[in-house]
Amino acid sequence: MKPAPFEYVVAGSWDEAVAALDGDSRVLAGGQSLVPLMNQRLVRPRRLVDISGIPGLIERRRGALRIGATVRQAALERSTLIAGGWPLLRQAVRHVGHPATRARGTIGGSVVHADPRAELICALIALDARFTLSSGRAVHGPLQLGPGELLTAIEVPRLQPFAKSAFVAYARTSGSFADAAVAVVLEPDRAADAVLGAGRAGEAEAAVRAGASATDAAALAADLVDGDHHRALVAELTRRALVEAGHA
Amino acid sequence: MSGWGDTPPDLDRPGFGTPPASADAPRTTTRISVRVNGTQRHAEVEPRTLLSDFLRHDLGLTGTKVGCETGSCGACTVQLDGEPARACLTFAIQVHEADITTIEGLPHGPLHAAFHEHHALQCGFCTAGMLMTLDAFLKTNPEPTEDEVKHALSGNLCRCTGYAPIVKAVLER
Amino acid sequence: MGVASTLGQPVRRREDARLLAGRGRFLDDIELPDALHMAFVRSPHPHARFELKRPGRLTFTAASVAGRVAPPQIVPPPGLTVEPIPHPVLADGIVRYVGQPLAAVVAESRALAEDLAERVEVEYEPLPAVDDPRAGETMVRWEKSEGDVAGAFARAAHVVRSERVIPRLVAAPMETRGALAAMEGGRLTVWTSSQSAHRPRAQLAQSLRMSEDELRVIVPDVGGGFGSKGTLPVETPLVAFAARELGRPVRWIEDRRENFLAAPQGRGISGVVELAFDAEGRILALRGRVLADLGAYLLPSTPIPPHTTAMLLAGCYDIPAVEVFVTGARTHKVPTGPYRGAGRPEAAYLIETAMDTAARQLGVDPIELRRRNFVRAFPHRTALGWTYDSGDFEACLDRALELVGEPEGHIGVAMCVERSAGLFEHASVTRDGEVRVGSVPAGQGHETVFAQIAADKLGLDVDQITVITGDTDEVADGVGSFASRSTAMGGSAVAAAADDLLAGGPGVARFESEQVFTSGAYVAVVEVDPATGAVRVVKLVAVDDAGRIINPLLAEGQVVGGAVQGLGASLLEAVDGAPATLHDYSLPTAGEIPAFATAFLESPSPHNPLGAKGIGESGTIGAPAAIANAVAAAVGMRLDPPFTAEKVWRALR
Amino acid sequence: MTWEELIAEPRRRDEHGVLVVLEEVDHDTRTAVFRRAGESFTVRADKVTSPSDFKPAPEFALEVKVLTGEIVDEDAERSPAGSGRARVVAAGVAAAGLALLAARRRR
Repeated sequence: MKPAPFEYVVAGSWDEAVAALDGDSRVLAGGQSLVPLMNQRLVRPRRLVDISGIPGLIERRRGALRIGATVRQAALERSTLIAGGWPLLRQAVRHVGHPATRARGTIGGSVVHADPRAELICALIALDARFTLSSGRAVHGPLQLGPGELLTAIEVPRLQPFAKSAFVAYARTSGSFADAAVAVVLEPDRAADAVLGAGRAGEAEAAVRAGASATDAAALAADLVDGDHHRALVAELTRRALVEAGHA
Repeated sequence: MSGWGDTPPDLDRPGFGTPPASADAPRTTTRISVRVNGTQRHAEVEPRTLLSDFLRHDLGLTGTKVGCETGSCGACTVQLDGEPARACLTFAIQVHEADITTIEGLPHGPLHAAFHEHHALQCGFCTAGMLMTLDAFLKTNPEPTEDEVKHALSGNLCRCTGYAPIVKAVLER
Repeated sequence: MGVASTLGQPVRRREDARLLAGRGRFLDDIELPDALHMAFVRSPHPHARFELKRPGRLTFTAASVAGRVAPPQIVPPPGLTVEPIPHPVLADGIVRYVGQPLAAVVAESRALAEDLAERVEVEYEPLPAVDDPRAGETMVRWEKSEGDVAGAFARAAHVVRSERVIPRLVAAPMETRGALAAMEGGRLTVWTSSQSAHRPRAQLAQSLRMSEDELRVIVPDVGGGFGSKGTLPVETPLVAFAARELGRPVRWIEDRRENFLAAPQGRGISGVVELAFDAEGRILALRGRVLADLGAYLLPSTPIPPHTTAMLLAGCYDIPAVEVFVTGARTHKVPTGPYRGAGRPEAAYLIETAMDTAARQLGVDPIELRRRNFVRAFPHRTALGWTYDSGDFEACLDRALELVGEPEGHIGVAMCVERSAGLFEHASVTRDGEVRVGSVPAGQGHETVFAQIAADKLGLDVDQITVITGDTDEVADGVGSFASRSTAMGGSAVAAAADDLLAGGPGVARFESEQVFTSGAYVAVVEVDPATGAVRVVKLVAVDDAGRIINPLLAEGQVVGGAVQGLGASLLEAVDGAPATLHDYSLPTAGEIPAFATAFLESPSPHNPLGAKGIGESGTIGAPAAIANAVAAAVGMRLDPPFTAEKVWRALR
Repeated sequence: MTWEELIAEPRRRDEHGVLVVLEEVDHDTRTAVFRRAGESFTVRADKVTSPSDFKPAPEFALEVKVLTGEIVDEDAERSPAGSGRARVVAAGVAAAGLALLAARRRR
């Protein structure tokens, strides 16, 4: 199918983008989730505001990471900065679609599209990421955009020395949406365990800090999801992620 | 709600019976200029014209194939400013001033020869997308392992070959 | 003369150069200036009464084409009882599956045609829908009985019963279907993405009440068919009709959504096999029941796969007495039709899983049980009535076991028997190497194989041969490419035409032959992750006996490609509801493929001069049954495909 | 060109019309990564290179340019799969030739 007609506006800056948005418009970033929906006419905005030309950078300053919303997923994947300092993001982004969709798809698009199967959100949550919005607001945790608000950047704090992380996913076929995934970050005095679509597993994190085995902690993470097979997947993936991150 | 904040629609819903919006946007065209396979091309496009349709029907470059229009099959993969991209998930209007390479502009090389040698194509419908994906992949990863090749190829569906000859062609090119 | 024969050699394909350069010419690559685009209004309901409120301009409806475009005739295999329920061109007041076309519109572009289609107002009154074929009315019936089945079961030392289900699948060729039609010099030319040119011409002539002379059908490059392009799309006669009515070319390119919803689907059967064994583990008799979910209407090819399933239920085993019933039921789903294997994978799955179940019940090694029951003398007329022309089943099995070595993981073995060829094919050959054949390629490599055969006969180099297919104005007659028939039938027709030329004739041949029977042994090695239930096929061994192999490189390509389609059917695929995108229906990717080991044994067929048999479907026949047996061995219980992680995990609980 | 000038222009098309995108800036080590025609180029603040010097034009019809900076082939360093590949370090005229060869090899 072909999309319904729409009006197209290029935004050169975040201010322009905010100004161009009205009640019946959509933001076009990488388009890898939006355009399939438009091609099926499941989404039919009257106006499309293209922000993909607004520069987005991967930056490190005083140890902290800042990723512009329009940074392509492929840029995350190949970034030496990220591979060195936040390898979890690199592991996670390799599960997002395929090389050609990662070359266009943006990290901001993934976060704001908010598909419960979005691997990047899972990894960002484990990394305690903070979302910077066009309104100047910064959000920690689940992102809810207000009217006329846009996600402009994501800030990820520096990891402690000797931090280890792992991202483990199960999908039916290579590159398809994951049925389950788990992101784990272990630092000397912090443990983070995020479950795809379900957020942080606080009890599992506490158990890890208290010295529980990977298997026991994993069982607690599984409590975040419904369905016995889904629970089994989350438990097993959490256990593997913990082991991969060095927790026995 | 405007912007990116909307809840994604139910992906399981069949794509029909969608009631048209009360009033669709007016249909306008815009002039774009784009370099395709080294040649500067100019055209009038509607915003909704997909890059895949633009290449195939406006420019007559039919080597790029369309298999799904949801970005799932990879048949329409081209290189946009040197990076692999799904032509069915890009609007032609977005590539104004860009540099595009399609299968017609990909010089014949060892990869083509290996595809021929190893019988890595049958109907040939997915082949352009395969080659465009692999060319981009091999630029930065010229000596991949078998698993890396499979991972790089997993976004390009083929129903004929069973992939094994394609993987072999890449490894033994 | 003096040019060495290339028969049996891995000649590289002559098709590749243009396809690798992006110079293939597929249906939608053909530009006709001034062409209108057709789009269809399709039912969102499985069953509903409907009323078209405001059809609008340039809209075709059942009423507007009544008496002018006829539905395709159903020509069932002999002996089948078939209810006259053809697929209407456009639904008239009632729709019976999701995706059924009920109106068509034309416009200057596809996007505009879709805009118009959306504006056609339809009022639906949903009706109860039959989803389960057990509740559907019977559209097709067939039965066969031979030998003393009741007596055999009465005196059997062991009776084994196996009840299995294969879900519906989609063929999903990378290129969807479609048609382009234009009036040219008073005649109607129709380009179609098809496995045949002459059959669509005959069907279009019947549908449009034209003589075949007034029609030209051209098949350009075809991006995969797998059986699904062996049936003329119900939309095609309407495209042709519109072009004739409007005096402008009309194009309909099926999109992926339409291909999922409205192209004929495959499989969709359940079956019961009962085997009576004597004390030594020899099969005395087989009872079979096959229930096929045929969907809402009968396409010309719809009754064929269940019949083939039933006829091949004895597999490669010598079974003296059989009793088989086939029921084809009507449901509110898109019609089924042949999909790669077309009844053969279903038969292999039913008999080969029953054999493993029997081995378990009898306490015999499954490989040993197979050896005790192999057909060993050829020709062999089965109790069901088909005659296996040649083969060596045990040699295939031995070779497969040799190739699998000492596997890590659980193994499953399956034998397969595949009917191929039959009917006739037409060819002509000229002195300067111009070959015309009725077989129409969809990626198999006809241009190369037919050139090899003609070059061998004429003493020419393969490169001196030109192969022309897929054009009813260029090729006098023909059947097409399905049932793995191109080499055995098309190739033999080429050989016969060349012989005719060499004997001083005009170089024309119509080659007829009985069916031939390919066979093979498949072994799958699988790993099951007990924590998640995920199944991985580690290795697939395929040993096929397809008679004489003309080009082993292309033959292996068919086997491996078919086996990966079979792998998808085993692990991933099932039509559940109405999938509309490749996100809703998983096809295998490069990431899921196993290691392959393939080999060929050659028991030449006595039915054609090449000794050739079909190889196009064996991978889809053997691999799923072998994978099913390997998964059963790993899980310790019998499951039906697809073997998803969740299903396997539950079985392990 | 100064470091500040270098990172001030994140998206530009060079004289061949090829898009050059600044992807990454490490303010801590004063290192920037650019992407051009499917390849990445790293520039360090102590030896700033103009993005127009990154690479031959796609057709390889380039005149050899004197590089004032250092181009490090990042993939060779970070990818385990790339371990078999030479680390291409180009400096000066001779090295530009090497980079050209490396680019050809990758085609």
